Amino acid sequence: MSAFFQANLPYLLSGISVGGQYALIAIGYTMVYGILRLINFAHGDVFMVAGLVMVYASASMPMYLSIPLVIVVTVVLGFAIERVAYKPLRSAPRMSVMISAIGVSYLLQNCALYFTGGLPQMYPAIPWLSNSVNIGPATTKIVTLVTPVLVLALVVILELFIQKTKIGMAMRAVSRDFETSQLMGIKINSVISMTFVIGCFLAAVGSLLYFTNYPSVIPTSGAMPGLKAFVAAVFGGIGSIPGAVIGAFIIGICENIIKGLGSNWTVFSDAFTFVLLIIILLVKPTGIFGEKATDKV
Amino acid sequence: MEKTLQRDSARKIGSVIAWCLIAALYAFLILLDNVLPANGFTLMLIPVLKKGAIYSLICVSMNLLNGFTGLFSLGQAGFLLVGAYTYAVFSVPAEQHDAVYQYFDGGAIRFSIPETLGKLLGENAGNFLGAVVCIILAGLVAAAFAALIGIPVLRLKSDYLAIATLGFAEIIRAIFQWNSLGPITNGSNMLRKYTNFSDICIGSLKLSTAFPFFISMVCIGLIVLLINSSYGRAFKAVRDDEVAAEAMGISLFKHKMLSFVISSFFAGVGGALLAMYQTTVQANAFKSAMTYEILLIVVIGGIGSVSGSCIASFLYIACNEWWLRFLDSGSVSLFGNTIAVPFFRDGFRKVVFSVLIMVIVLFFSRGIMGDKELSFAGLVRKFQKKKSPDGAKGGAGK
Amino acid sequence: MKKLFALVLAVAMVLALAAPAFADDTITIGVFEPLTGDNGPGGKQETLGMQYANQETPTVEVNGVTYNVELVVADNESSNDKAVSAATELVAKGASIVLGSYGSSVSIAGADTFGEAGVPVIGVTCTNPQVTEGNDHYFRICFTDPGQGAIHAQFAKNTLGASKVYCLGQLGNDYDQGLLNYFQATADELGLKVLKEDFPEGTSDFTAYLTNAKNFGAEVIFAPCSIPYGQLIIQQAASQGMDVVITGPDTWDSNMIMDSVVATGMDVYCTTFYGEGGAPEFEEGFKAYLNGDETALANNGGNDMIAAVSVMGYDAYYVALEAIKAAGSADPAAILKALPDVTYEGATGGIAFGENGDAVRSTAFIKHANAETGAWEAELTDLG
Amino acid sequence: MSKTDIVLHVEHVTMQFGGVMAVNDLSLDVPEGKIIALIGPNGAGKTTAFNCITGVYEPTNGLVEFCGLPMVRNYPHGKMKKQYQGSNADKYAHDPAIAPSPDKITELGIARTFQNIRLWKSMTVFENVLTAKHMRADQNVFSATFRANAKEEKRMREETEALLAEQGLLQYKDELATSLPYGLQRRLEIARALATSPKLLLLDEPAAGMNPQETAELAAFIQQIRDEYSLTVFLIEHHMDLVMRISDYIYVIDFGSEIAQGVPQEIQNNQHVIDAYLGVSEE
Repeated sequence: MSAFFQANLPYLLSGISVGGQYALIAIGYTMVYGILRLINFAHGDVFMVAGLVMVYASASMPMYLSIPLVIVVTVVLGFAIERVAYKPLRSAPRMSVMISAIGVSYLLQNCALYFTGGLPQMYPAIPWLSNSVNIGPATTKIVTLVTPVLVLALVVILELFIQKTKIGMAMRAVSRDFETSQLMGIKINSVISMTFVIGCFLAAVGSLLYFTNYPSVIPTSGAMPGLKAFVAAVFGGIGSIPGAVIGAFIIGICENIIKGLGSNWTVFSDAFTFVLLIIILLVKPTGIFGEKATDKV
Repeated sequence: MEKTLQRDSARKIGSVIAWCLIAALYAFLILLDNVLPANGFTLMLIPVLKKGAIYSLICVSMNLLNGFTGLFSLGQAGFLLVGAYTYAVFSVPAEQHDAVYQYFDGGAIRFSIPETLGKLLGENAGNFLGAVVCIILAGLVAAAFAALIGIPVLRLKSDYLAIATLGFAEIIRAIFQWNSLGPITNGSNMLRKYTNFSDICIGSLKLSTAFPFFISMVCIGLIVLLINSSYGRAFKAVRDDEVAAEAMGISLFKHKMLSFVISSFFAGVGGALLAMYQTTVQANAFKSAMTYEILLIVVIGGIGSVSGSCIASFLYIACNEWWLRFLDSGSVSLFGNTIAVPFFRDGFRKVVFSVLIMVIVLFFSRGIMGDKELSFAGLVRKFQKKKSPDGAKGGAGK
Repeated sequence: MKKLFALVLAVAMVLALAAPAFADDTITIGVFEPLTGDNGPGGKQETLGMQYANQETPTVEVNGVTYNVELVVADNESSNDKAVSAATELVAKGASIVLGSYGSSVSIAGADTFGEAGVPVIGVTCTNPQVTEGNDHYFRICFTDPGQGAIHAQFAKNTLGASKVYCLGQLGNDYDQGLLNYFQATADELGLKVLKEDFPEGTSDFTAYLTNAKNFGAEVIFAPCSIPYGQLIIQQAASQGMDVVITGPDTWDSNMIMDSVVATGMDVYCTTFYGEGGAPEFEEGFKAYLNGDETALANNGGNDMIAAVSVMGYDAYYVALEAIKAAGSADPAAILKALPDVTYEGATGGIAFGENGDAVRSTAFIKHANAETGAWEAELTDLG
Repeated sequence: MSKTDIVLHVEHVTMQFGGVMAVNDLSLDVPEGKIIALIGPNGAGKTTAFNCITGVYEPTNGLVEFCGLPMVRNYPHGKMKKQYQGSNADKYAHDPAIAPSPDKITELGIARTFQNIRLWKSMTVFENVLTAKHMRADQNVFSATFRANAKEEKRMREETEALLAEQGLLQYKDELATSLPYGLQRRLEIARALATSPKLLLLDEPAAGMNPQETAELAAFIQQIRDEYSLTVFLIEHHMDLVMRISDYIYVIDFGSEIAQGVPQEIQNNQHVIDAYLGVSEE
């Protein structure tokens, strides 16, 4: 038993850590989807940009300045994307908005490519978070342990925010019925902007944790975590914040267990994520916590 | 009465013009391959035309699914991959197997369809027919994959369908890269040395550019015939209103499946052509980014417009691989003078290109053609109207 | 709005068509390299070597006439489907001979286009045997994967004294998979125990793989993957507190890998085409070039450490000049004919073409990354 | 009424959504050639009942027979078994459930219209009707693509033309369906339903949003098509006027349950119905 534990604890640990990072991105996806019914494909790239901003910021200023700067820049970026690329298409068909999102994603990646020249950028070591620590047989960075705790804390705060505050209530109303909320005098645009601001704030925090663990930023760094996080959001029932978090942890852990299964399986660690997703969708077409959508006839 | 007469004449003139243009196009393509001098312009024109023709087919096949049936599928890259691999696996010549499948002892499939046919019919005919047979086979295998995938995923709606098909494309890619299937797929390594466009000729007449046009045109023609048939109308009914379509006796599952399988068939054909164009195939290239690229072309052309997809394909490929390349070079040479431009360096082309795409998506969200089609009969009618003001009054209704 | 858009497009077209207008006294050498995409960093460094060489020797004398040599770069985007048009662009711009590409698969993908046009190509660092095999017009000045894989296995067994090696490569990348394959072949002969695993593209979390390595009891990790993955593997092995030696392929000979080593103190080796200090004159000149050109410095990753691929690019340029001189003309066909007999004593050693157009090379270097000094230390290994 | 004359027979149909009984133990008969109405206040469950009959929803419990043959049948099972609050739960549990999709039901000969008009918006008037004939055409995807069905296609087009002429829509045939005025869209929707060659026509609030004159015209129109196409009509309606004028028999439901049935005069004077429509005073 202890040998088994010894051999497998690292997989579990890294699964939880990865899951936590996916969760922070997945919340952004799920909130935007809940309100706009839009898969914000650019979200993963916003995450990557946050990483790059940190690289450039930390080169010229101390850590206690660059971290807040990263968060501010990311939030402003998210806000700007919404205003420029999504707002004008509010009444357009859903596919147009989604394509606009793909376009933004393409643009962010290409801009990153242009500015970095495609060279991998070394992410700075954040003091304390980057230190190594021993847990039983496994050695890992402190950030691995901090991530799940931070995620849970943020989710609780977010849930309180959504349940208790006025703007949170407005968000819930908008996600329930877009048109009616508008008629009821809710300022749709500010609610949507708020959603993007929160989503991007979490993406910025996520990028701090993620890149501390995997300190190499390339223009496509955001693509895979973004896709996984999106899968996690769908898995948990898109639109549901607890769903996204649980989905992210399940996917993170499963993926790492697969990698530990033996060399013939590692090939399918990504594919397995999708297999899991498809199975869930077939059994429960709106994800674990998703509300059943009824088509009014 | 006069109105109908005029419309008939317009249609006749239009179709005559269309056929003449097609004949002229093929004449030009054959000249391009055989006679025209190879200078900077024609050399670049050839690959752009080939790839444009192939992408036209791929985009039209995606449009059939996303534009005409309203199924938001993002699995196109997966079906392209299946088609490209099927084509390549069955057309690598026997003697090249040891070289191509260098890590898998020459692979499991040790014959090539073009070669086998070549022994019976002579090399040129064998290459031509063999390529066609392999292309059809590629389509069929892709369609078979689609039929299997369609059974579970077509029950899903909109975004969920999109993400499930995207997932399946990734799964297909992982399977094709799997080392255990290496004797067939060559694992992570590329397939090469199979029959490609430059092997297609009649006697000494090279058809390397005309061939992809021919196949694409036939396939797009078939898709257009389908769209304008009773089934095409049923697809549009499903797109416009699923509930109403079902209530009018149109089986959703059957028609979605048909559209999915047919679209995948043509995507498979497109994949095979792409394999011929690239002269090498590697699963690595068929990522979701490829699907997004195709989707963007479809949107730029206009969702629900076949001619729009074709025009957009040629424009997109030409811009991406030819006209905008100078943006990367660090300088512009204008009338013999080379001017260094500060922003022009590697990657600038892609930035400009993505900004262009955003402009199109935001300001011309209906694309080049909207859901209209380019029709010569329509152009002729417009011309007739301009010529006779009476006609303009009479022909108000389209 | 629409009209404006059309106008912009039209202007772009005119500019593009006006571009290829070179005078008669110029010989064009094509550079077929990835400047963007996964292999962008390496492609850029390789191109830098050629650009430096071109700056150093911008002319060539053929039959008593001095010609200017112009480098034309086409970006193949590390992507096989863009390789065809990039290759065609070089042909269309009248390249007499082409250098490149970093990354074997794009080289193979572009090979047929050059072959049809009859333009000879010198592969600089593409190590896959398939690049030159069956391609009479493709030559190369570097060693090949079978040799490299074997060196690594021998190095692990004989020099590092390992008995168990964990191999990790990217799924779907033929470069990684090829090297692993040759490594395994030699390892089997030597009696090394090997565990081989693949990671999917876009992986950033390698802890599970490293745990597998740990559970396997690996003493050496051989990871023939690209630089970003290499960085992640080194850093995560360090943060897991692993006590292993990590060995990498020729791609790892880069300051970016060195940065990670310095940051973590891991024990890292890689193969390379060039031993440090092998050509002091070149090194001095190249460093001066890098420091004098902001763009070049940025393309090199922000510092003036010399990558082996740059030296190879530098040598390739001179081999091309030798070939042009030997051919006595800028005609691709003549150059192709003259190429097999060209020999050149370059910064990376003597270059001559043997069977298949591959370089005859008897030595390869294995470098050790010194975490304290931040410098590479070269060891010479017999390719035997 | 003898059993064979009954086109549509609904028996103990219950539709429960979670804890809400949308339709509760509804039983009714629609005899051949008659016009039968189902009325009730807003939210009474009329459209849900329609949806249960046409296969959009699978009823929680009950049986629907079409021309004497069972068409839809279900009993509370799975998660519903515990939650079910209705009656007759065991009555159908011995037979397997039947749940055909809407298109299968249309194929059997039941066509419907929708409360909120659902025309195919990108199609012309002509195409809307023509497409509804797709199901009955003798063709497959190959014969259709390669135009081997030219005869069939020609027949469909002629029939469509004839149908449009009969409905007075021929002059609009090339216009987009959604560009027609509201009343004509309703008429077109009925024409489209007729194109599927039904025996039974279900009309979901056909007079919604119409003024009295249009309503009167519609009444005549419904009777006319019933006679011309020898149809049976089953309709949901709000307009008492229309219902009283054309119905042969009326069922009234409220809160999912039947509260009255009878010929128009009986319903007009039924106290339950009046209460349901006007609200019962709290005395």
